[in-house]
Amino acid sequence: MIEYAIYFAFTCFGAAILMCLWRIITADGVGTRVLALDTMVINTIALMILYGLDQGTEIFFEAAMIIAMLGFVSTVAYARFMLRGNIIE
Amino acid sequence: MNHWIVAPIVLPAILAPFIIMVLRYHLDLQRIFSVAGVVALLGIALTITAQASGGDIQVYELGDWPAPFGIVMVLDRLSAMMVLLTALLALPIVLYAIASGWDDRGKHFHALFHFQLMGVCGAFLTGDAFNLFVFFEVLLIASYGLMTHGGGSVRLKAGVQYVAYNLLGSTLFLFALGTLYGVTGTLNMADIALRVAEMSAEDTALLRVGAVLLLLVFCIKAAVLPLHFWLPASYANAPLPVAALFAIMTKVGAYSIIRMYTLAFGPEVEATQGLAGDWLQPAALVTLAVGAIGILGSQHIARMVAFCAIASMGTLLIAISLVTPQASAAALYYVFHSTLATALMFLIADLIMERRGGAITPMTPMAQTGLISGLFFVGAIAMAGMPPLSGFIGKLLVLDAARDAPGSSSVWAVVLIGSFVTIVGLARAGSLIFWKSHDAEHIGSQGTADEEATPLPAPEPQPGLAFTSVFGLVAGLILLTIFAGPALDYTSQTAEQLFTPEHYISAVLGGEE
Amino acid sequence: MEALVASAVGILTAAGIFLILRRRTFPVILGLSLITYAVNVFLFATGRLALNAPAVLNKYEDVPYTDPLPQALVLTAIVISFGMTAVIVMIALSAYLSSKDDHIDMSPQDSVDAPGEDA
Amino acid sequence: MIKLLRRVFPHPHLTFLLTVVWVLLANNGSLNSLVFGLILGIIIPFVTQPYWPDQPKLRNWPMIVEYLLIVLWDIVMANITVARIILFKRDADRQPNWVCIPLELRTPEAITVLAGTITMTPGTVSCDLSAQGHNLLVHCLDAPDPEAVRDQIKQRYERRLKEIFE
Amino acid sequence: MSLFLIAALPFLGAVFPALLIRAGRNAAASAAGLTTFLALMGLLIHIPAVMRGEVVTARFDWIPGLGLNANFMLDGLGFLFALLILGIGLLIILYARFYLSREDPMGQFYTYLLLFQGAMIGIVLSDNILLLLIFWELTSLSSFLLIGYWKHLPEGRQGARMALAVTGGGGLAMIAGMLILGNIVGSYDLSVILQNKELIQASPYYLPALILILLGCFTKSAQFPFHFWLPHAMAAPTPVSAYLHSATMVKAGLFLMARMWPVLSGTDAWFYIVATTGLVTMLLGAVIALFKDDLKALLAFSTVSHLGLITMLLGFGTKFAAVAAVFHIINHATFKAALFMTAGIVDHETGTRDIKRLGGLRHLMPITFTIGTIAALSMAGLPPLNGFLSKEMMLEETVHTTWLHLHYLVPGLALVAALFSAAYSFRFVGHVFLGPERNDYPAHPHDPPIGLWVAPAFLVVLVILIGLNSAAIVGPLVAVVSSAVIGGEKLPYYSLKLWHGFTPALFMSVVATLGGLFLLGLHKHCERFWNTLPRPEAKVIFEALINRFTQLSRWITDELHNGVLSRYAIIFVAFTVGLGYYAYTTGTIGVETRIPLPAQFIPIIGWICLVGATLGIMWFHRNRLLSLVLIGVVGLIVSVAFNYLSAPDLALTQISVEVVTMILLLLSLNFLPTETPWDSSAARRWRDAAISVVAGIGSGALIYAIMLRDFAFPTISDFHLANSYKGGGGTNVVNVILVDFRGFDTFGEIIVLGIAALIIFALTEAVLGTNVRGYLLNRKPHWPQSGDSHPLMMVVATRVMMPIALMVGAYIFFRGHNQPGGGFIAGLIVAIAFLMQYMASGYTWAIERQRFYYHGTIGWGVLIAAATGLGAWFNERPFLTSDFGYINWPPLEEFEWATAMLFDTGVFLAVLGAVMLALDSLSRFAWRPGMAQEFPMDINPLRDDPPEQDEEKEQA
Amino acid sequence: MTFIFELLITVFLIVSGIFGFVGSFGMIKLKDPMSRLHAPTKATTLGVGGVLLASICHSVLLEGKLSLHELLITLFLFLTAPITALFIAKWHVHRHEKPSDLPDAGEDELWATHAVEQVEDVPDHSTN
Ligand code: NA
Ligand code: NA
Repeated sequence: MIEYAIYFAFTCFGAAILMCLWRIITADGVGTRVLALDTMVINTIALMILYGLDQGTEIFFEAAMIIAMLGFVSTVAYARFMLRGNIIE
Repeated sequence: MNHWIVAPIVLPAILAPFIIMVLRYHLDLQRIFSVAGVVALLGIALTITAQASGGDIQVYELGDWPAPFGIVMVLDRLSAMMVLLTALLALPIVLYAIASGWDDRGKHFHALFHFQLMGVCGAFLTGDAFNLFVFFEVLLIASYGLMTHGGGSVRLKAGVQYVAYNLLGSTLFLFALGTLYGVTGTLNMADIALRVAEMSAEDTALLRVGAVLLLLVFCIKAAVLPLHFWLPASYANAPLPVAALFAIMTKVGAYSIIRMYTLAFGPEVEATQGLAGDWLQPAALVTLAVGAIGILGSQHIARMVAFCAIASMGTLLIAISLVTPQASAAALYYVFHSTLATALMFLIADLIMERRGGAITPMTPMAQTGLISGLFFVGAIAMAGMPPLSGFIGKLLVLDAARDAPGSSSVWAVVLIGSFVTIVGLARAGSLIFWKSHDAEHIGSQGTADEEATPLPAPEPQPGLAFTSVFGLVAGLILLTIFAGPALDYTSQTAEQLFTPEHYISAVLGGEE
Repeated sequence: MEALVASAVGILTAAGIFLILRRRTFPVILGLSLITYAVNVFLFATGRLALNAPAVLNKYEDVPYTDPLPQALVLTAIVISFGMTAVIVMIALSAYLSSKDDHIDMSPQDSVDAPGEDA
Repeated sequence: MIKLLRRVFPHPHLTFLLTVVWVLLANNGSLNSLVFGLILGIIIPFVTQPYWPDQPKLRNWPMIVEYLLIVLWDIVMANITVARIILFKRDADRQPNWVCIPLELRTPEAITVLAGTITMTPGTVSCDLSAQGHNLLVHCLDAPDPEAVRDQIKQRYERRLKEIFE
Repeated sequence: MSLFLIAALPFLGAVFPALLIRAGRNAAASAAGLTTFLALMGLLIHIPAVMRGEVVTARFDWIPGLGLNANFMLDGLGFLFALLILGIGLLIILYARFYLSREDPMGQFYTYLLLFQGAMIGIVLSDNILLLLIFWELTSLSSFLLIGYWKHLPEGRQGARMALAVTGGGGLAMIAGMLILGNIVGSYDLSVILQNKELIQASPYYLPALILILLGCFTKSAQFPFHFWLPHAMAAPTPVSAYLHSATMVKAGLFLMARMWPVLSGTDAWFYIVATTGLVTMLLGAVIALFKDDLKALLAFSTVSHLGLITMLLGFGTKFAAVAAVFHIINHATFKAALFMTAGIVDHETGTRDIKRLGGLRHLMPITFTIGTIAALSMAGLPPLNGFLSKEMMLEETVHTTWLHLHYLVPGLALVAALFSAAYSFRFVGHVFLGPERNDYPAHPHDPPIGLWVAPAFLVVLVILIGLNSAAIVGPLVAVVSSAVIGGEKLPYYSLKLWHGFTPALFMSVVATLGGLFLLGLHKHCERFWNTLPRPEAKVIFEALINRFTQLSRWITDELHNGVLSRYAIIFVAFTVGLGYYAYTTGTIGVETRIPLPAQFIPIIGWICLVGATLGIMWFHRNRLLSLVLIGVVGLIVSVAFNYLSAPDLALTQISVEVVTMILLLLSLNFLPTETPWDSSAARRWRDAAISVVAGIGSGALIYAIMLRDFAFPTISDFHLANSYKGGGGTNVVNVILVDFRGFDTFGEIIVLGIAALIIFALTEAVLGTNVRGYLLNRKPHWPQSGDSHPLMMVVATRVMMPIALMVGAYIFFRGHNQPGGGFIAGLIVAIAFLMQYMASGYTWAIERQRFYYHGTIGWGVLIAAATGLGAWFNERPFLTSDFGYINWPPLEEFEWATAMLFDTGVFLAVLGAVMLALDSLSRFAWRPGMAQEFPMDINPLRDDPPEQDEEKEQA
Repeated sequence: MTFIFELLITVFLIVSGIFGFVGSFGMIKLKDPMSRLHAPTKATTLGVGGVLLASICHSVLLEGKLSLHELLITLFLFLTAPITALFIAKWHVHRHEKPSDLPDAGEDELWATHAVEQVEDVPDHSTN
């Protein structure tokens, strides 16, 4: 039962990621692109956890955590660039 | 175990950070320590050369892990002599950089200088292919810093090209290493040699690709046509003392070619048949030709010297491409000459540029014009391979070694015509820079000889030391000429050692060959 | 799986080289980082691919391990190329600020002591 | 005694939090990880403390718990609402809207928590502060009645936060 | 005196003039003279031995490996030439002392002269052809300096370069010839080579060797068609012309032909090449000489002509001809040197060398007139002067020579040449000294001080004495020399008497003399006719050639290295792919031994994202920010892929590096244009795309082929897996490899990182030191900036996150040895944690709270790593040997310590310092005075208007 | 008993999957940038939260070992999502909204993003 649920979740998040990619490429403004990238990162984290759950392995945890932390940093950096041009001031 | 073997790497690796941390704000102390470091390196180099000249090959297993599983440094005649050459080159250059005040035109010159030395020595000593890559990167990134030392728009632009091109090269290096590892399952050079020799004839394609890619990487470093394009602009626009130091960098490429193609991919190994032989020699010939033409066609002295470097690499690689003990002996002798001569020319070019700019056109005479023109004449003789300096002997050795080789006639033709064009080019440059300037002067102030002329003042803080270091290089060339006999003996023995790779392999891997 | 990885390497290489062939510094730098990805994956893949076999020794049960060596090499490579990228970014930026021009090409006549040189 | 404790734990909350974080990271409650987490929990605040001057004193712990539970519940609800809007509501029928929320909160930490809460809860995103930080600009995904939204936020969250922080 | 010393003396002596010139011109001159004199004495000591026909030798093994040995030998031939070189050298030194003017740097002159002298001595004494080559090229170089001595004269510079090009080039040809010769014989020693006539002439390489060697000789001796450089070398000061271009250097070619005569001559090839060249040169030189108005030009071409004469004689290949050649060498040296000096005197005194402006000097300069006339008549070949004797012998020999069965060709042409040479000799006398005295000389001429005329006078005396009684004076010498030339064989019959009876030669001499006089009478008409002839000016042609070639090579060089990086890169890629393909196809590919893994759902998603993003970058690369975002996607996917493929360490590293790189790029993009303009044509882009695709296919195919095959041999990483725990004390094999098995790589790697940071710092300093600083302060942002640059909420969030981030860093670090992680990743995470503070609370505010200094951190990192390595030395282990163990402190469970952790600490510090220093430096570009902010948040209600109750609290 | 647990986990997974999908779908579907912002910040976050919860439950309830470290990831996401949203919103306000379009900012007159002295002759945002 859990297998199927996991596969369902796979599909959902996979589709989500593809939609994010689509948004990144086709968005009209860079803000939306950054938003899409951020969302993609979060979806990826979900996928990694799911896969770890599916395979019963722990090796995805650290990566997921680091990605969660750093994804934020890069998003902020992009945003600061768009707002101020200068990300460290 | 013999710790001397890693000393050439560890010394700069400790000295440079020390300079950065402790001496950051004290240029004088930096200079003292830097020179002391180079002298110490020279001492170490002499020691290990003495140890290696016995002919037995010593291995240093880093981390106490046996080859091929760990990284080993290998000390044989070749690596020893290359380290010695590096140290010999470094001393006059660091002195010149200090005397000319170049080291004060930007930050961290001495630290970068020693990191560069570390990279070069490491590349010469290591017995591990991937470690060779690492040391290539060390010496490269240090060279990036030195090349852009002091900034300036043109220099930086040249720097961008230089870095970009070499990053491509490093990438190729990784592709090559990946392929070799993916096939042989090892990274230790001796082990690679062993496994390549045992490679089954049914499965050679991937190995060959790896081998040829590796060769290409080394050819980039050695500035072999058509992979030499990184050189002219970067050498011509680098601080010229740095360019003088870079004379050893191209030799790292040449060294690696000799090393890998005598050790692992030798002509008798059928798995890698005809990878180097088929095209390396023609490429080397073209390199020499393009270099010579460049010398004649340059309008700027630094650029001209850069092409001198290319031309001499051409000659060197011709000798290497013959892949015979005699030719390799010639090549190794020529390595010494070409390194010192190229460095000498760069320093002279700096003396000139600092005084009157580098354009090869008449201008008002400069300070110490007589002395500098004399030095230029000597340097030009060395560069063009005219007697009596070592260049001529080196050229004779190469021609003599090519005598019975296939395509010897083309080699002779290119080498001789190449030197002819070089002579014409250098004579032209010299007479424009030094003689025609007097013409301009005569037109200006009626017939005053150069004693009474009022030349531009000498720019260096200590011209004395600057000239001393230049004379040091000249002396090196003269000694190389006078003691050509012993030198040739050493290189011949080195060549023999290279062409009996069994010793190397057994020394590295223990008796398992 | 192998096909995916190989094709990815190919595409990254192609894109990287294409960008390296542009005439401004920034795209060239992008191209270099792309080709760096390509070569890292390439080097990694020379250890052959394996799923759920990290080279972390398991004291309790006997499990398969992937080839750790290429991973170590790639790690080194990543770090080095990071340093290199940082440097070329810096040099490119300095070059642009010094000449207000981010063309990567030069002319053969360019020389450090040419008139108008600010060094 | 208290002095000594203060000396050892200058930042008790942080030390506790970090120890917990370490145990979570190590993912085992062994004595080793506890001790180690504690050590780090004591050291790290010394490094980070200069970056967090005048930390607010938290009072009223029950209120904190209550607040957390409410927020969690709202988040779930929020998502369901938003999901319905996104999936089934046509853009035409939707009335996105700006709302200005006058703030009584002064503490930056408090304002941050409020803004965060707003963003995570029903169809609202906190977008900006006013030039001196007395008002919060909120965007509503579908708000026919802005006032209602504002009052709900002030009642449901700001009141509690004021008790917690000020 | 040892031959070494004789050869060395001039070189040693060359030092003194340059040094002594401060002490005055006489000092310099006498130093030079003394040296030469000593050498000369040293030579004369050997007279007895030489006259006994012995060969004096001196041998030293210099480069045995090459066969290049410092072997010298002195036989008759060598002796004669050494005598000429040193003897005439001495006279020239004396002459030059008075000839050179105040402005001329005399020290240089004598130095160059002695260098040249040494080189010449070296040539004639060498017993090793490689050694000979060295001296040979040295003469070219030193003569280059001498000819260009008057730097300010364009003719001087051009003449010098031309001479160097021609003679030096010939020398290069000769190198090849000599190498072949040595190869045939198996030795480079002359004495050996000279024993192997049959061997050499039988060899198939004889002809190429001969031609190449002769090229050297002909260029040096100005034989047709290489004669053109000599007249232009006359731009040199007259002493130089007299020395190099009459007495010595131009004779070097003759010397070598004479030297090689025993082994090279006697073949048809030799005869037709050498004799014909000589004949043509002799004739041509003589004819041209007659119509030169410049005294020195006249003498120059007459020299060409006489060199041709001697060459021809050597070319005949008969012993008698050889004797005649030797004899004429001696005679020519005497009268020609005298003539040059005379010309010099005339020039010096009258201020012109133009014959048209001279004449009637016989009363004004009687001494000069006498000297000049005697020498000239000897040149004309009139008895009883020495020129007559050797010319007689020459004519005599031509009579017996047939050229392609033509009996009269050689003597006929020889006669014509002799006739012309008589004519120009008479002209030298007639048009300079005889005729009416003029009043328009540029200067007021009179006889020079004795110093100037004693040298030529001495030579003229020789001319007469040799003429009157040659047998007594030079007979023995000629004998010895000739026997040396013909290889020690028995000499032919010859006599050096004036009168041989009515021989054909005598008639020819008479005809020549009378014809010469007659021709001089018609000189005006002939000249008119001559000037109407089209004459190719060799110099012009040569200069044009050189310039054309220089232009060409400039074009080639600049076209090839046109500074366009993309071109370089395309060549690079194409060449690499091509050779790779070649290497692949020339090998054989083995069978696939591995089954591919199934491609699951998630990887396919990832692949689509990767490909999409990559193509997106290619397509949108002109939008720089967008391409950065897309690169972010690529990085994300790659790192997740690493994780998926069992490489967690890589995943962690990749993603952290990714973020830092992205921040670096954003920092720099703030100053760069955000758009890349179109600047390559569509065609170009398609070409680039094509090449890129090919390369992509190449790399992809290569890795695919590798992945589907097993290692050909067991991989060494099995050892790492086996020994990671028991040998390295860690279960994360990757990390153990990094810090232990291959710790040296990592050591180099952190150094690379450190250097990178240093470079960035140094460049920042350099660039901000220039006018760029001003530009940065005045530059406008890319677009309008928003307010509130440090939003309150961001600040608070980062404050909460920072300790946690540090905790994570610590966690990643400490587990690294046994679990994915390690010093490098930890370093990046910690750096990013601090970076968050920079971005949130502002650079200046954050930097004030910084507790560590980046340079120091880097330095400590490297030093700690190195120290860990060195520590091993103290317990007798190699660099970087690690150690580990377990600690058991109840109630704690036992835990591990490992020196590798210390090493990893070094890595951690180096990475942290490097990243921070890099980012810090880049941020300084944007820094401007106004930016220093005292508060972390732009908006903080608590600060701006604190709520009342707080104030109450404070009061309470 | 396990069945209940599995059911619970399954539900978590399915719900989170739906939310994850919705989050990104909203970004595609919704037209105006501000509304787009709502979808990912919430839906996606909860989606991941669900997955993490599922994972925790899985290890705790089924494997019977206490593994809560997924909480850390959740913590990060909940801490960062609002900030991300804030910045995107600020960007939008900065780029697309004039002060007049926004509700009155009370005594402070301006919203922080607009509160900046305008620099002259700065090129407008290039369209990226
Ligand atoms: Na590493
Ligand atoms: Na690591």
